[in-house]
Amino acid sequence: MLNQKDYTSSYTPTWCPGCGNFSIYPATKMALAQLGIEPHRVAMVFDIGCSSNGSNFYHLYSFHSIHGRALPVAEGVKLANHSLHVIADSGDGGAYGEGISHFVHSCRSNIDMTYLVHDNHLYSLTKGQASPTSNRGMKTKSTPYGIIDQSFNPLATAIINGATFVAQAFSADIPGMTEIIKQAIQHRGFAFVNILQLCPTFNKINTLDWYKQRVYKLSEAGHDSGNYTQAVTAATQPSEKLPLGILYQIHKPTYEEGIPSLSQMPLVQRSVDRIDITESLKTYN
Amino acid sequence: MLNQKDYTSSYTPTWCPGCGNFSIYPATKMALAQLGIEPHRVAMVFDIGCSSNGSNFYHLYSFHSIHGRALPVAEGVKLANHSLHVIADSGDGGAYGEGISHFVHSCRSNIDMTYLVHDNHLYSLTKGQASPTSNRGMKTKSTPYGIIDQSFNPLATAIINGATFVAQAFSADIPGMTEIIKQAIQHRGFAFVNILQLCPTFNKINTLDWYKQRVYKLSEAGHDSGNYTQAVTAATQPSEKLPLGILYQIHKPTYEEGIPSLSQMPLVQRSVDRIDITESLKTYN
Amino acid sequence: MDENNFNWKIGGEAGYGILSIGAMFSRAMLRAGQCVFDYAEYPSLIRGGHNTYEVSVSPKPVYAVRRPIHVLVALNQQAVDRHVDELADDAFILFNTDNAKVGEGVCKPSQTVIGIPFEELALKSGAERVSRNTVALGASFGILGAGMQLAKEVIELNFSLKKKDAQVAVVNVAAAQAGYDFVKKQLKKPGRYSLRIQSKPGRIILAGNDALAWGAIKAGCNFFSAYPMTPATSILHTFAAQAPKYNLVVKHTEDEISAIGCAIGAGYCGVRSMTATSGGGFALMTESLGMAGMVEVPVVIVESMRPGPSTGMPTWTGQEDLKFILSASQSEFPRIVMAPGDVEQSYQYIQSAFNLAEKYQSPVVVIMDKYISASHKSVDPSDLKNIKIERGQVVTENELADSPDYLRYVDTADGVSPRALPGMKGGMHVANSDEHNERGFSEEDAAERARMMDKRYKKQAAMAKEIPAPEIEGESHAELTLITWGSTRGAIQEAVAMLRDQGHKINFLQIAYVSPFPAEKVKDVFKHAKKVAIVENNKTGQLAGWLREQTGLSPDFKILKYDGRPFFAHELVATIKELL
Amino acid sequence: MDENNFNWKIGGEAGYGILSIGAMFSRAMLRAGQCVFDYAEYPSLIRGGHNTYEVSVSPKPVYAVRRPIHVLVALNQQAVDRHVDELADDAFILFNTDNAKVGEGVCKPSQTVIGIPFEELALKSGAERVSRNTVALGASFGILGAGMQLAKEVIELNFSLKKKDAQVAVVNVAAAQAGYDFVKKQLKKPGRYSLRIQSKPGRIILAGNDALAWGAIKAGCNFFSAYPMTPATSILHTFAAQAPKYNLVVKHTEDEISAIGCAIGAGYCGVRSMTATSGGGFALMTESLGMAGMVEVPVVIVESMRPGPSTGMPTWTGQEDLKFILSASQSEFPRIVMAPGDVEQSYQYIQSAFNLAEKYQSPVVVIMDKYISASHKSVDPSDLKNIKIERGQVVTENELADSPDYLRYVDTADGVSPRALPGMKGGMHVANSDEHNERGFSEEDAAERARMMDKRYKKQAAMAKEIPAPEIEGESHAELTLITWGSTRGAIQEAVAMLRDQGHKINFLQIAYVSPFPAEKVKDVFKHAKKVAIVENNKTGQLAGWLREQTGLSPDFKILKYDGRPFFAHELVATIKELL
Ligand SMILES: Cc1ncc(C[n+]2csc(CCOP(=O)(O)OP(=O)(O)O)c2C)c(N)n1
Ligand SMILES: Cc1ncc(C[n+]2csc(CCOP(=O)(O)OP(=O)(O)O)c2C)c(N)n1
Ligand code: SF4
Ligand code: SF4
Ligand SMILES: [Mg+2]
Ligand SMILES: [Mg+2]
Repeated sequence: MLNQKDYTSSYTPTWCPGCGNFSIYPATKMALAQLGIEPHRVAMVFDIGCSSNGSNFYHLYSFHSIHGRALPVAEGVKLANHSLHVIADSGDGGAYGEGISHFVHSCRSNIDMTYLVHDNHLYSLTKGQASPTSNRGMKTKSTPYGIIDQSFNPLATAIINGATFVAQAFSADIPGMTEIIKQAIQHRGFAFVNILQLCPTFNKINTLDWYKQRVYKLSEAGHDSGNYTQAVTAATQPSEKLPLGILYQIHKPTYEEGIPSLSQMPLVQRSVDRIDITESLKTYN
Repeated sequence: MLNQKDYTSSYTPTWCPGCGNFSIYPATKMALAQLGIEPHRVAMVFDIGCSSNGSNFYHLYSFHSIHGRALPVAEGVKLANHSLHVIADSGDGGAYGEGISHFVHSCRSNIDMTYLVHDNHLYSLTKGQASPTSNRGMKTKSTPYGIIDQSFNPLATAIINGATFVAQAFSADIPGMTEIIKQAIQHRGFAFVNILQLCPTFNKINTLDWYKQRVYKLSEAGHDSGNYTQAVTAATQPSEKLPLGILYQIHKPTYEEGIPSLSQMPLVQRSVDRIDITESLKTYN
Repeated sequence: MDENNFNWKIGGEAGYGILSIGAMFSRAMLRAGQCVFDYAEYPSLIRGGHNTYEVSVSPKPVYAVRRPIHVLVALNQQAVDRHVDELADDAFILFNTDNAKVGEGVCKPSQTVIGIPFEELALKSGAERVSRNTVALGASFGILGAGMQLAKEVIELNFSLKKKDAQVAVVNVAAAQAGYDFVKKQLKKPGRYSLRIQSKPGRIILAGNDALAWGAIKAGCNFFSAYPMTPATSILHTFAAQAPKYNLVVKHTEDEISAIGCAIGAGYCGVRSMTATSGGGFALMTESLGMAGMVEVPVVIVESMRPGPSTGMPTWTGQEDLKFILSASQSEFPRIVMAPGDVEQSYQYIQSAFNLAEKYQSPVVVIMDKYISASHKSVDPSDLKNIKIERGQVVTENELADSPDYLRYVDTADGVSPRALPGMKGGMHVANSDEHNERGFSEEDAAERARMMDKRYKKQAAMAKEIPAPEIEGESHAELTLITWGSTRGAIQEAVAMLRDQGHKINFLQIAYVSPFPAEKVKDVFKHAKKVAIVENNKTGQLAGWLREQTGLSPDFKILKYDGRPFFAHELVATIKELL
Repeated sequence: MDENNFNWKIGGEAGYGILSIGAMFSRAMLRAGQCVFDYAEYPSLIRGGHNTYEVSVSPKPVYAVRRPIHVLVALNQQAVDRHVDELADDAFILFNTDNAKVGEGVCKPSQTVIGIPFEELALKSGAERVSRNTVALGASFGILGAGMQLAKEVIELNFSLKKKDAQVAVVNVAAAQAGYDFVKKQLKKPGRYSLRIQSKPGRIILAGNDALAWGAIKAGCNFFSAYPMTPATSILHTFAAQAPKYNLVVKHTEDEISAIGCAIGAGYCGVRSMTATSGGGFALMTESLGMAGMVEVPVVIVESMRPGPSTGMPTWTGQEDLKFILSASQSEFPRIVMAPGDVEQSYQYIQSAFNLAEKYQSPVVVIMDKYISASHKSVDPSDLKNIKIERGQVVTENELADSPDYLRYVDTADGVSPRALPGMKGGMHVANSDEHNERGFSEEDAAERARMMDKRYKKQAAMAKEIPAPEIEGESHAELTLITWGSTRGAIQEAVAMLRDQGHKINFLQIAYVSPFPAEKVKDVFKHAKKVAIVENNKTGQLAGWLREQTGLSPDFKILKYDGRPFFAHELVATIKELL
């Protein structure tokens, strides 16, 4: 039986006391352990940010990439060796700011991977600037007079652009979060989990209390995650209502399944020796 | 009275015969003329692509920027001189591929400008590769065995992320398109028009006939563009139904209106001389 | 009589099918047993603007496009006006009487001017007006007096590749025949430039991008991610088309950042991966290039240059990105930069790029430009050298089981740390873009930091040892030594030969591996050279700058060109003669 | 007795408030009438890891952080262990008895070790455990024997700036007092390092980023768009905070590509615009940098460096991006690159950056690094030089009315073409990233292309003429001439002074305007120098490379450091003495 320790490196986590990452981290490890996925079968690609400092704390194939680019690297990993379980892991800044293009396009591709976004509504590693999901009006170091923009809607954007698993979790609810992450990992296709994450150090607005007044469980609200319209509706509510659970899940062929070259074996297993191009070259005559 | 010629440069358009750009171009000029906006009051920022070669054909403040980056440049223009009418103009590749991040974030900001996207479902200047809006299964030079990804949904993405004017036009319907562009220019806030554009040279799938079987006018379908749910529904139909007209329009403060420094005059009019920072420096004691 | 030795050119409006008919002519010449080099000019527009295609033909290898033009087909007035100065004194000019004229005194009396109603002939043959280009092909064959068989072959091949209806080929063959017959009738004396069909020696015709793509496939590169950008795009097309046959994964990504990110992800997993772009796209890749350097992931990046700055002249040629590539991305890390000089080198060096990338766990940038990427050259397949595949150091699961304390970034004598690939039991580690220790954990200690910088730079020393030094080519005891890089090689080869015929001894050094720089070899060349000139397709002399930085030496002359056109051999000859 | 002449350092865990208490100490010293230079080290983590803050204090200007440390406050065991080697023989060590100990023999008998229960004292004073840092501040004042008044002042100021409840300040003052009293009681003899409060000469204390931001505001820069990235972020914070007061538009964009795009759009409209980032963000800006070069738009880009490659060591310092910046973006275009060497220069040169950007319609890159960006230095406001604003050539609507055939890119003697700004009647044109003709239309003709390249490069010649040549500073007839750039200036100033005191004549050349390169001046310096050493905070000697490329010259020595730390003067002194 696998357990959390099997995924735990020797590097001591450096998050602040009370940081939501301290809950997402065990939840992710428990999900992997409960699914019986051995650490060396997992490639986890991180962004740059507080959350992504987690790259040091996991014991598995951990790739600490650059800000905003966890998804492209993860895609390359998946396509090169689709027998791996691939998890991309990012903060909201990396996911919806710097890297939003990859987010939208990964949804479209339905590539089989899990995308965990630690959404603390802030750029925390850089000490507290506005993120795309920060609420309108919020005062941050980069917006001391309040954010002008409407906040980005990751859930709805994912649903309407092809993600086949779209969920929201809350860092203060470890069991709920663990269950969602498990389902996301099990899902075949692009599984996106927006994790509402507490940042007690810099985010003094979206606190535990703030969330408690807003979150509700979809499972208790009779939500049908197979229903597109219900999913879009749940995702486009005003921010006084924050659904937790799986908003949307359908089954569609994955990106890898659309590539004939991957039908027999992972790309990395193909021999590079004795590739014969003679006949092809002859067509250039 | 202004007319098309006032916005026409001495450079002969180089689009292919039958190209939809040959319709979007006069429609845009007519819209400007009918609104009585003098050419020097218009800054139009282009991308790189067939459509954006139009930068040479307009007589106004034309900025031929780089691929995917029309919006950032246009935003800078608007914020520097918000007395100008600013139009950003891009192909679907530039708008939804290379530049999609700016698209989503400009919607959020509701900055007052018009965004015209020439959506020919293809990368045409580079001779025919898949674009984010190309239909699934389409065979292009970069996807000779068919596109795997679901196509990107620009209309819904704009609506759910804060654009206050979202419309779709069709290059083969010049009067309809002219009217929509006029309304887009008149709208205060981020006005986005996806223009379904014919590319007879490379796009042999999405032809005039193909579109004729799919387009319908929202105005004739009893659509209420002030209704968010109706708008989202219209935007998320299967691709057999292509709505034309204004999907969504609401009135919200613009980004510039949220900036106190712009309330009195355009930024460019502020004098840079005799700025006195003495008192501020003293606080560093 | 210049049998099988002539330069042909066709010019007309964009939309006239100049590029496709030019390629067909090239191919027909190849099939006639000749050597071929071609070069096309066209603006960054789909229609409008002026297009040309020229093909240099010879029984012996052609290394660059040659001038003057012996046979010009002018499908419109511009083609007459713009190219009349490029003609040989005894050239043939076939012009389009449907839309152009050749005024009096425009051509020399020694030149033969034939007016042809290209469009009328097309229509008469049952083809459409656009088949004027096929008429032109037939007319060209009429001049060359070699029968219509090969023209017919390439026309049929062309339409079958395009999956057109058989009838289309039939009417086009008829159109070509009409052109052929028309010229035959007009031609008073037999053409001075003629084609004699020789037995096919098995040559093929490849553009640099074709050769590079096939070299990569041959080398086992089965992952390719890219975003289209002229002049690199055709690599994407080739890979995409070959995907099922060669079990490739090809991804047209949403942007260049994703393209290189995917390639790095794949390279990290142990797959040979590549991306290709031009300068603007490369700019977007620079941040990730540094990630590959830091994380020590093998990846091959093709940068096919076009004139800039910025969007510049997308469909033209230049060698302006060298310095950018050499120092792209923040901070310092070793990288390999190579620039093939011709089709054969493109095929060969791309293979070595993969070996070097994997052996040194490093990004490798392969520099091309529009001229080498897009120009076709006939090659003998036996000149396409295959390089032994070397995959660098990768641990095995058994080794990992034996020594459980695996250190991904272990500090070794040559700086190379054996890789564990994702999926291997016992090889878990952090592949880290942060500065890290041997284990891969983020590390900020001063001594460890300096040690890891040193470890990475040890690889540079090792690379420098492995990379072959450039060799002097051409005459020994030369009056002048040219130093160059990339596609300029061809024009220099041609020029050196022309100057040899004129009694001048010139030799040259093509620096194919630009980084690490072969400083010792170059110093040695300077020591022995009478005079040195650097030849580059840019304004500021970028190789000259890099060379000076690396050696302190300056050439006696810089021969620079930055008008978007490649060097032509005859220009080089003229310039060099002024320097002698 | 070293009155008012000491180096103080505090160390502890991230989360202990080291950075905030260090800044308060700096400020208190400033208010005591002293000169100050400070320097903080902290990892790229919000918690965990080790943080330090050191402040060098003197009645005379301090140009860089000084060693050895005279007063060390060690809030945990690591702070003892790591910094004990940095201490003066007669140093004071205040360590935290709540979690650390100073073992026997760890300190020298000549050093004074005082154990303090920082946390206990905080709690006892009614504050929370986190106020251990305020206790430390009080304790430090106890050592310095200068009363508690200034400590109290800065504590109150700190909490009022943070808009904290008044009561918070009260308990913290009490905590500081407890620390003060505790030390006073322990101290057997009066401290060797003492502070005498002097009348305030009106000095202020600024980090390089502060000075740069205020210089920019003063110069009329009212548009700032950026994406946060250490160590450039505080410029964004300053601009954002000052927006309403100075009528600035400040946009935190979705990424760096948008940041520079916005700045270019604003610059095009005639607004003075700026963006700021570090190497990784700059990499993303490179494509747009070339656009600014081609379209000829003024824009100022601040690149504050940190050690790489890639993410590297985000909160540390280095000078590793010079070569990247010099040749960033495809192709070739003139650019101005400058690197201020201290706080005063940051304030001054940023102003000249705006003048140059507008006069030459060109991107200007201002290079900073973490050391200069984040270290605070006390300055005399009168040393903050204001530069006359020059806005470059802009046409007027009247002029446009008079000469209706406006040519945006008219080819002039110095390459500068007067701008028409959007909104001006009659000035419509294409601002074109394609190669273009004088009118701005896309152009691919060979001669026009070469002409426009030449036109742009004429601007480089003009820039080179305008840019001030660097000057030798320090002793004449020196035994050794140091050449450097950027923040290394400060350590060199200190080292030169120390060496002078030891009887050595050293001088130095700080190359502040790195591009266009002052080749003639540098050649001249080499000619007159006995020996030349280049001092740089990187591994490969980037300035040395650039200098050699530009002049062919190589220094006798390269003094390089690439461990993420700045040069310390005492290190430099030791290294230089080995070379003499
Ligand atoms: C290209 C680039 N730009 C900026 C940065 C600086 N940076 C590091 S983390 C970060 C944002 C962190 O926010 P988020 O992604 O939400 O992660 P969090 O720290 O909140 O977990 C930024 C802007 C960077 N590393 N690279
Ligand atoms: C950074 C960068 N990448 C790639 C290109 C090459 N490129 C030019 S236009 C274009 C796409 C054109 O497609 P679209 O935007 O849809 O415009 P269209 O030609 O269809 O009107 C591309 C990929 C470029 N100019 N810059
Ligand atoms: S700053 Fe916020 S997100 Fe970062 S570690 Fe601390 S609590 Fe967590
Ligand atoms: S290729 Fe297509 S989009 Fe481009 S000009 Fe021709 S028809 Fe228009
Ligand atoms: Mg965050
Ligand atoms: Mg398109």
